[in-house]
Amino acid sequence: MENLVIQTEKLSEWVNEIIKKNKVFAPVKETDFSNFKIVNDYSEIDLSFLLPMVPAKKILFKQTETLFLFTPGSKGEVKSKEISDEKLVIFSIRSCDAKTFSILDPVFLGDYVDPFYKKRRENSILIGLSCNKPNVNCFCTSFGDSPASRDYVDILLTDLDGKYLVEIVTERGKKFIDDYKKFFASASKEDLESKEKVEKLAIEGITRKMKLEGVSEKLGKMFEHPIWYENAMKCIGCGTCTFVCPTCHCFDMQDESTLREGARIRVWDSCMYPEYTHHASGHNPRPARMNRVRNRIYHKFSYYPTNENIVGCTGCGRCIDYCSVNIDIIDIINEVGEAKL
Amino acid sequence: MTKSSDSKISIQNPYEPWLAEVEKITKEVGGARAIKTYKLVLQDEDAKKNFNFIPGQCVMISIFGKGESMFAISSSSTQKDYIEVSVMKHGKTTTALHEIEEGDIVGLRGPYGNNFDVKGWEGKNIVLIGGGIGQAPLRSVLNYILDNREKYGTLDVVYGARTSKDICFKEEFTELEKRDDVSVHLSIDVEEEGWEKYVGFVPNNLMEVKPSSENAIAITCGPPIMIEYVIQNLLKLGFNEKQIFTTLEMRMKCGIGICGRCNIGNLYVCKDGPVFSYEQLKGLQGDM
Amino acid sequence: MMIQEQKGEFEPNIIGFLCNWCSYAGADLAGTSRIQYPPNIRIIKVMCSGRVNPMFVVNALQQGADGVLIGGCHPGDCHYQSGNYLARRRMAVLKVLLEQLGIEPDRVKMTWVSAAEGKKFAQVIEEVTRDIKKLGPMKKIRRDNEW
Amino acid sequence: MVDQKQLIKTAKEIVSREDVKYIVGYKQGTYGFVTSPAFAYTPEDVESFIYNPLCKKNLAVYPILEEKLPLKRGEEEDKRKIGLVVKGCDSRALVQIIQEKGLVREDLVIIGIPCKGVIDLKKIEKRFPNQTEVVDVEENDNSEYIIKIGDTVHTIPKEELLSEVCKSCEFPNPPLYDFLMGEEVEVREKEVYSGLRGLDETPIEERWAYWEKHFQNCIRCYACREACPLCYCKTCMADMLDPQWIRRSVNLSENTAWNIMRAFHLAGRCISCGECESVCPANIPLMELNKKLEKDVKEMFKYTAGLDTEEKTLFGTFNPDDPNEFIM
Repeated sequence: MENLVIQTEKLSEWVNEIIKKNKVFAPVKETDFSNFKIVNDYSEIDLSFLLPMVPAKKILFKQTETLFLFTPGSKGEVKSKEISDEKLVIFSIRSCDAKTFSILDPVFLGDYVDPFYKKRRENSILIGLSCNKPNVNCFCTSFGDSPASRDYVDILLTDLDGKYLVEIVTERGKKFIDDYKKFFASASKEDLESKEKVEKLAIEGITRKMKLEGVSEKLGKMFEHPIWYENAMKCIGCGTCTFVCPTCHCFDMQDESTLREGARIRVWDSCMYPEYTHHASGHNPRPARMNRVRNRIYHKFSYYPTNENIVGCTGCGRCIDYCSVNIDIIDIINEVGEAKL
Repeated sequence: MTKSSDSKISIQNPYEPWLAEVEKITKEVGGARAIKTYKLVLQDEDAKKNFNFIPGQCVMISIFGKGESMFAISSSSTQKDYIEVSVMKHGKTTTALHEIEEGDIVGLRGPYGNNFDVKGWEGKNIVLIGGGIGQAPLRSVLNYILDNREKYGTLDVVYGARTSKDICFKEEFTELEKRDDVSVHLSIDVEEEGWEKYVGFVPNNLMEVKPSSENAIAITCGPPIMIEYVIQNLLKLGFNEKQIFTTLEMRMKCGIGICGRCNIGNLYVCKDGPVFSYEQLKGLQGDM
Repeated sequence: MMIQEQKGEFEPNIIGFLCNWCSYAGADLAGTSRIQYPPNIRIIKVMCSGRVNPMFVVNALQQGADGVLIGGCHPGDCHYQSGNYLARRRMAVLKVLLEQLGIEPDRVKMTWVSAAEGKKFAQVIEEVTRDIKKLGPMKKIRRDNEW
Repeated sequence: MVDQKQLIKTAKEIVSREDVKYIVGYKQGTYGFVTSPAFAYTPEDVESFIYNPLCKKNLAVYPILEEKLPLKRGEEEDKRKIGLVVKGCDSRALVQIIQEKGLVREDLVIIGIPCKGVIDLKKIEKRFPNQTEVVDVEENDNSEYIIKIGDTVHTIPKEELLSEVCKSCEFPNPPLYDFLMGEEVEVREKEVYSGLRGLDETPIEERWAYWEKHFQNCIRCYACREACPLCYCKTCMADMLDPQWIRRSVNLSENTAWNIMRAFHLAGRCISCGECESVCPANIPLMELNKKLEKDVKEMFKYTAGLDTEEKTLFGTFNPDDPNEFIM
């Protein structure tokens, strides 16, 4: 659409201007990592970390969400939960995290529409930031994406050392940026070329590759393959991989109440816990770690492609980064690809 | 409460239940694994008018403050004013359900899932094979067929429970046995004084009954191990894969295919199930 | 349910877990002897002070208590031989943990009151109420119950 | 330095035994500095075993993770032993579990490693970011780590990369083992755990501010619980529904309650392996809670966890002369 530039020193002014009208989520430095938080001033933002610990899915699909309110007991009443209409801006979202939403859309906006996700999706502007320096376990290129991809965001920023290239990708992005015209100048041809250079360098920085050809079909024939036992033996079932995964969307629903009032809430859950599928009768369809590890991989690389025609993984590499026993999804999928049947 | 009523999906918040009054509670079985049947009437008139289901479908019932669980509807869809569910006391929500009284309010949302193709089966002979609380979804089919008796062929009901005290819907079975257009074959697992009918497991009783597979549909529901053996025996009796149906259960939370836990392979039991033909089941790769 | 914080002086909510055999009987005696003590304590009877799971204390603090008192039999007098000794160990450790977290350990109090010590019971309650009043309301880990 | 050849030889002998199911050791990870637990069922599998200062993972979790699934008809329970490679702290974890009757000594074959301390993965990854190629690390006699990356050899003082818990470790030698790899290491006077230094001077309000910040980041993934060899309850109190001890919603109040519960349940049981802290995705300094309890329990009750399989547990016993000052 339109390409603009903003000087780096102007960036803070622009963002502070955005903060005045919108609820802005941006990476904020915690002890040794960053996390998406609501920011009230540009100075709170820290762009030095590549990926925040918890992916941006937590903004549209909150870890704890109130579904509705009720009066507890046997004479119960129900009260709807109002969904806030505020405008959201997710600032400095990486392309892998932005892709999350195109993977989660069929889930939350499918046969049954999740009103919470829908409202926030409609109300949010994604301002992306190209990765100049990918991490060890980044592998978005394996899905044909790029660390400077314009595909999933409304506006894409690219750090060109001294200034940022601002690419406007969608109509919504254009409408959004129109309010802030004064901060930008038009981008020159050189700017676009430097972006290409940045992108090329970043792509070269991605050293790990997941080979995906035919994996989905092959998984269909590998349900009982020993590879699942081998990997599950290591697994300690901590569930961190699912919490930091941008596409994991499983949740638990629970009633919380005092004596007088209460609410049904939903919280993120993890398929790596045995309680997740445990029936009240005592039967558990996924009793062993093997079943659970297999289900996680199958959900992303077999069930998602079958149901929604998209691989349920964005290549952010968080599950590899945070796994304490080195269960490496790239290795597993590559092994699947190489396995002889 | 406002709920738009044109279709099941367009309701504003799919997690928010309607209120339903418990009009009648029938004690089916006592003891530690007690079973009660609840007659529920939706309070919202619009919701009540638009609540349409087909046997085999399920509803989510909540006790506010305790939790929510999925139950098969055990009444027939020919009955429009209320729905019935039969619940065995087992976990947190069902225990809470067993403590409520007539006139109390519960939350209800649904109907969810697919259904038995009762329309498509018209003209066929029907064999229902149930065990324990597994009779609940079958009761819905049974009553539907009884209400449209002339449209179907022969009707065999095979049912078994652990002891004679554990038999669900006992009075209804007694009534049923009096009819000449239904053959009822009851069984209990272990011998008991005063029991003159079959003693043994349901799959064995089925082999005694030997229903003909010709132009027939067999529907089974019960404990997983029973389903497994019933299907084996049905195949022995000449039923093919397309003639055998069962309904499955899984731990569920949302009921609408989002929360992710009830999948068998790529299918969600809540949305794509709970009714599966043996043909589908055989092709399914997943943890059950 | 809970005493509301009134405009004037802060009135703490204190939860007391009292053992059936000694402290509760002591409280009873204080009542029947018409000894006055502050109304801030809400008593929950437990069979033994050893029954008090540290999570009882944490849950009480979460749900609006400003202080928690655990009452048991005097050492050696426990109806179950050693429940109070075990409780003492646990509470000592819990207090250390709370202190490390920056939650005033003085919010958790423990006392031995026998069935004959109605007067002591009243004194203890007075003392506890005074101490907790000084600490002010416990807001650190309170549930907000806003859904 | 542990002799890798000796380790492999011993492990091969063990895994060849009829009565051993498998042996758990370490192998090279798939990238950078990570190592991975390795399960060897045959002597050939043992070939991949390594041991270097990057082998931090506490393998004592694995025997308790062993699943006892319902047996199929005609199937017999596999009662063979499990072999384990353990460091000082890992071995203490086993002692503690055996003491609590969570494991049976006879079910284990233990290869003990006298440990000179292990590297904190977060520290080394910060020092050498974006390391994809697998790296070999050794320790020399000068308390330095020799790190070979490509053709470059880095020599780094041990102090800079050593895990915080190792700096104050009092028991580097495994108290329980069947085979010991090499000589026991000498135990010198240890410094106080760094997280506790200056604690007494920190005002209580500041302490809470510190923990508040950390607990707000907790995502309640319970990785701390699952990684801990001593968190092996069949049903964790956090997972119970009736009564529900802590709500599942993620907020400061419930997160704090969870962390109090976790820390309390490890009082007198924690053996300071630091697993909880190193797996925490939110970097919550959990060892500052565990270490404080360890220290105070030792002072108050003269009790140290994980040294003697016959000893009674901290909360299962008492002494009439226990501290009494706080009783009103």
